[in-house]
This record gives sequence, C-alpha cells and structure tokens, in this order.
Amino acid sequence: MFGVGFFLALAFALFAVGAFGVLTRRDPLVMFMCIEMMFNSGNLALVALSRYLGLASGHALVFFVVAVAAAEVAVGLGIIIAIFRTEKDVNVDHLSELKG
Amino acid sequence: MGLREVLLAVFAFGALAFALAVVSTRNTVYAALEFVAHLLCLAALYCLLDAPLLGVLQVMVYAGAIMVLFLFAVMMLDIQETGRESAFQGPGQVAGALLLAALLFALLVFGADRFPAAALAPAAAPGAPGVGADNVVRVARALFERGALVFEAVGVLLLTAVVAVMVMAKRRLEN
Amino acid sequence: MAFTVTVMGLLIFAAAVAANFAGMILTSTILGPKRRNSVKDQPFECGSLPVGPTHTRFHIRFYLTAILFLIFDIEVVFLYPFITILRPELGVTGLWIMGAFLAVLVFGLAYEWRRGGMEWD
Amino acid sequence: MHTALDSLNAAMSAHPLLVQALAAVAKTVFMMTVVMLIGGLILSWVERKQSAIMQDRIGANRAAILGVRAWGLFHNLADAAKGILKEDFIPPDANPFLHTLAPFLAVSTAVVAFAVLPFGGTVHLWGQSVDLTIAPLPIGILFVWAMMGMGVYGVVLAGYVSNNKFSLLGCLRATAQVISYEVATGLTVLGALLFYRSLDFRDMVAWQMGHNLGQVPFLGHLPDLGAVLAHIPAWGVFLQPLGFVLFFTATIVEMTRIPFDLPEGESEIIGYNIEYSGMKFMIFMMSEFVESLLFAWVIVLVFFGGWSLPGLHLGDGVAVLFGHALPYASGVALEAAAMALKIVFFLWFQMLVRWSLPRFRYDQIMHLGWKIMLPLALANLAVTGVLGVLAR
Repeated sequence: MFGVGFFLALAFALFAVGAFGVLTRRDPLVMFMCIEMMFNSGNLALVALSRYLGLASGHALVFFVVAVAAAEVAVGLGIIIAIFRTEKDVNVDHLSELKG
Repeated sequence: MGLREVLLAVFAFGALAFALAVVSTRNTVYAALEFVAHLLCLAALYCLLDAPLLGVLQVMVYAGAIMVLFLFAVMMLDIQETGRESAFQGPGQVAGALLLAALLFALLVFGADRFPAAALAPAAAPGAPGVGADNVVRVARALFERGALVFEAVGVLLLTAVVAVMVMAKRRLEN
Repeated sequence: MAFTVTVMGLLIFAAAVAANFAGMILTSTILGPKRRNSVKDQPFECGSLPVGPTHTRFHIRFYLTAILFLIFDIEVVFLYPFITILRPELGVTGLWIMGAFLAVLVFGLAYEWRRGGMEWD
Repeated sequence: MHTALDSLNAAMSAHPLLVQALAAVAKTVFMMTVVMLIGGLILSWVERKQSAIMQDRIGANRAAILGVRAWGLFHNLADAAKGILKEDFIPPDANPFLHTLAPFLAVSTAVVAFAVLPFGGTVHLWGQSVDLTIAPLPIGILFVWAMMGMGVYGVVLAGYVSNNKFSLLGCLRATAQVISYEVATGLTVLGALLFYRSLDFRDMVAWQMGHNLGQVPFLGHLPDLGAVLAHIPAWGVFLQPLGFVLFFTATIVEMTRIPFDLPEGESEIIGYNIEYSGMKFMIFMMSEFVESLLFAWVIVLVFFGGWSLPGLHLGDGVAVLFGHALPYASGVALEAAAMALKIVFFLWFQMLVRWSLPRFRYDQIMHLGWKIMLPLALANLAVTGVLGVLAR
C-alpha cells in the first residue's frame, strides 16, 4: 500500500492543489503559500524517491530547495509588501502598476 | 497494518486535508496556520520515510522561519478585512483551474502507477540515508562532498536576497 | 523495532502533554465565572479609552529582522550536518567550503549593518 | 508471591513490545511529573524565596493548610486554585478557539521538546534495552530548536487574536527578540558539536564521559600541560568557554526572563498577553519556567557532561569511584544525583541572574544580539573549526 507510488501520487495531489490555489485565489499571500505548497510537493517526491532508490543525494537536494525557497520568500514577500502597502486594496486583479 | 502504516495514512491524509483547507479558507491568518499544520504533517512523513534531518529542517526553516515571515507580512498589510468579499476569482476561472488540477493529478498518478507498489528500498542499501545515527552523516556527505558548488551558489543566492530586501526597504528606512 | 519504539514514545508523550494542558485550560474555562459588561469588553489600554484602529501598521525593521533571521537560520541548518563530518572527513577542504559560504553571508550581514537595517531606537 | 513474579517475568520476556510500551508510559509519567512539579510549582516558589533572600525580605509565607505554612510552599497551590477559579476572559472580537490555542501552543511546544532530552543512559529490562529518553532521535538538538521555533506561534497568535494594538505590538517585539536570539543559540553550540560529531544528546554525553582534556586535539599537543589536563574531564564548558557564556546568555533572552523580559515587562510595559486572564495567563508564565528547565537541561547535557561524575566509572554491572568498587545500583544513583544537581545549579544560577541585573532597553537587546553575539559566535566557531581541523 505505502510504496513509492503512494507518495508520488500524494506529491502530485499536493502539487495540483497548489496549482489550483494559485489560479483561483486573489489574495497575494495565499497565492504565495500555494506556490510554497508546490515546492513542498516536489520535496516530498524527492524524499520518497531517494528512499526508493536508496540515495542520500535527494536529501541534499531538498536542503537546497528549502534554501532557495527561503530566499524566494524573503524577496517575494518584500515585493508584495512594497506594492500593496501603498494601496489600500489587497487584490492581485486590481494590480496594474506592472503593466507596460 | 502496523503502527508505521497507520501513521503514514494519518499524516498523508492530514497533509492533503490541510492543503485543501489552505486553498479554501478566506481569512489569510487562518490559511497561514493551516499551512503550518500542513508543513508539520509533511515533516512527520519525512521522518517516517527515514529522513529525520529533513523533517526537522522542514519544521525549523519552513514552519519556524518562513511562515513567521508570512505572518509578519499579513500583519504589515493588515488584510484581515479586505479581500473578504473577493477571496476567489470568478466561477469560470475556478472551474477551469479545477479541471486543470484534476487533469494534472490524473496524468501524474498514471505515471506513478508504473512504480512497483510496495518497493521501498531497505534502509541498509549502500549509500542510503539510514534512519539511525548515521543519517546526518550521510546527508552531510551528499551535501558537502558532491554538492559543494551548489552550496556556494545557495550562499550567493541568500546574499542576493538580503541585498534585494535592503534595497526595497531603503526608502522606508530613510523616512 | 527501534523506530517504532521511538515514534510510540514521542506520540504517547505528546498526547500526555496535550491532554494535560488542554485539561488545565478547559477546567478553568468551565469552573471560572463569566460576568461580562461593556467596559470589560473594551480592549485594555491602561484605563484610557481605545483610540484608532486595532491593527496599526508597524515599522519595516521588524520585517527586516525576520528576513535576517530566515537567512541565518538556513545557515545554521546547513552548519549542523556540516559540523558532524568536518573533523573526520572534510578537513581543510571543508574549511574552505564553509569559509566561503560564511564569508558571503557575513558580507550580507555587514551590508545590512552599514545600511542601517539593524538600527533600533 | 514468587509465582506471580515469575509469571510476570515470563509474560514480559515473551512480549518485547509490551515492555517498550510500558517503559514509554513510565518515561512519560516521569517526565511530565518533573516538568509540572519543577516548571509549574517549585520554580515559582524558588523565585519568590530567592528574590526575598536577595532583597533581605522574608518572602511568601502566609498560605497555610491547617496552620502548617511549610516556608510558603503552599502559595503555589493557592495560585493554581486561583488560576482555575478566575474568569477566563475572551475579548468579544477574538476568535475563542485561537485565543485558547495560543497559550496551549506556547507551553506544549516547550514541553514536547523534553522528549529528546535523555535523563540517563540505557537500562536492560527483561532482555530489552530501554533508552532513558522518551524519543532518542538522531537529530535531538535540532528537535529542541525546532520546538522553540514553533513556540513563537503561541506569542504571535496571542498578539494577533487579542484584537488590541498593544498586544499586537507586544507580540511583534517578543517575536523579533526571540527569533533574533534563536540564531545565536544555534550557532554557539556548534563549537562543542565539532568535538562530539553527533546531534544526539546521548552521543554528546558519551563523548564527554569517554574523553579527558589531554586527548582533545590542540590542547593535548601542549607538552607541559598534557599530564595535568589528562585529569580533567573533557566537558563542553572547558572546550568552549566562550561558547558556553554566549549560549547561556542567549538562552536567557530566549526564555524572555529579566534582564531581557521586554515581551511582558511585568512592571511597566504591557505585552502580548494583556488580554489574557486566569489559567491562560498563568500558562504563559509557566511556559517561561518550563523553558528555563529545558535550557538548564540542555546546558548540562552539552556543556557539563550530562550525568557524568568525574572519577566515577560504570562498567558491566560494576561501578568504580576513584578506584574503589561500589555496588552498581549506588553508582547509578550517584549519576542520577550528579545530573539532578547540575540542573538544579543552573536553575538557581538563572534565578540569580534574573534578580541581579536591571532590564535592558529594546534597542540594546537587538544590538547585543545582532552586533555582538552573532559576530562573536561566528568568530568562536571559525577559530574552533580551524584549530580543530589543523590540529587533527
């Protein structure tokens, strides 16, 4: 029952949920959390596969993914705060500042 | 079904349920807390997959630092009130996203089906990150013997992040 | 066997802790009196009447501190596995690897320091 | 009588998992008793008495049961009763569930961290080896840091759901203070871990018991001192004196006690817990005492050799104290007493610091954390690393 296929399917389900959230939500912070969820589903797949293949390199890769996610969150949230602090409204649809 | 299988089922269900809760909750703070719960379930799954170091990394960095940053951002933006009536996109977009997500999931499950069902390699396989005291050592070897260059690149990336945030905050600090 | 025992111990302990503190809080909620009035329901601001919105905006320094913490937390997390194999296996090579990484991060710290990101008043 | 014992032995030998399950329950009961007794009752009494001694007062001594005052020990029971019977005030705009969850999270994360702290080595029961640790994880010390990180949510939630701007500001200040020092806490133990080469507390204690300073890389190479150093146990505090001082300071900031008690500032500042009353408020206070026990325990394990006692060696069923054979049981008892005494010493020392120093200003705390402790911790780590590798 709990073979590697189970964990991969779980990872894919989480990826799909995250993608669904990014596409449907309007709150930039929740969208960002959904992106993190997609990151995490990748991590879960890496852990399951390195358990399956008996390798430690998948674990090392997860370390790097988490570090990259941290840098991404730091800058991404900084951008979100910089944009939305000047406006009262927090809704990505009303964001036209970046249009060329 | 032993204790391990029961725990796997519980935490896998928890991870999925909290993920769905994040997507469907209107209040941002509640969504953040549900995301923390989701992360804790994932950390437990990592531990059950013989990766206790990654489980604790997940709790320390993701739940303990990244999500704290999210909560700070929520409080800075003060979006408790706004976004209440318009948390979701229109129904057409939701339906489309639902279809896309279902398709994605079906496609990937179809792919996952090709892995042998119960085959997890024994933890004692050569080079495998075992669950015992040498778990940390094996991951460390993979990180610093083969991944040294990536590690340095990550350092530079983190530096970039610090500098970028400082530049963004500069105007506000000077006021 | 060893793994099962560890998880079992942790779960039993966590359950006991949760039951204990939930019990303490719930007992006081049930036993304590409930006498509300409009003055008591006001936010406590040292006796003066509440002024302004509850969720005031706060200074960007808190956010900068959290960012610095995040970056250095990553560094600490990398250092823990590193330190376990530094002396027996990595040796001088390891010193160079971590030295370069730390130098980069300390540069970031120095940058934030110089630009005033760590000034509190 | 004999037959009952025999059948018990037979049953236990036949079911190894039963032995482990019973041991797990026993360990849980032991740990909960220790934490609730020391963190919940005794430390607040010690705090009152210690402050009274230092300020030349008598201290709490009025609460009495049937005329027995017992040096004020009953005050804590009176406190507990009062906490339970007080009104549990929930602000009208607050979410009752989250308002209740906040103190629960603050204290239970700190207590769950005790799961990885060993209170002894391994014992053998009915052919099973039982670890005197609730959850002997290979990443023990990181588990403690992770739980400390989760404790922040209690503070953030309390500040956010109280719907009071002073709570919110208090929670921001508390969070910024605690997370700033988490980095310092994590960095300062690394120098000692360079020697232990493990993240498991049991390995750290074993290393400190098995080595003396003469065997430590760069110290052992000094020709004149080698003979003297061989008589000193290789405890972390001798290997990392600066690391110990920094770690001790950082832990006092982490548990937000005076002189770093900005988050609640008993006398003048109002903090994240102002909209709390009764038992919930007491639980926030209790989490401080629990953390003080947690850190005293970690300090003893990492820097003071855990349950090791210089001159005492426990072998296979025999104990030797300075060359004299002792019964095995008394050797074990000596180790347990050594561990307990060390922890009590550090609890007392924390109290001493708390009542000796005036409070820091907030900018001074942040300055100390980022501009003094962090560079010092990094320098300490760099020097230790270079010396440790070069003098291999």
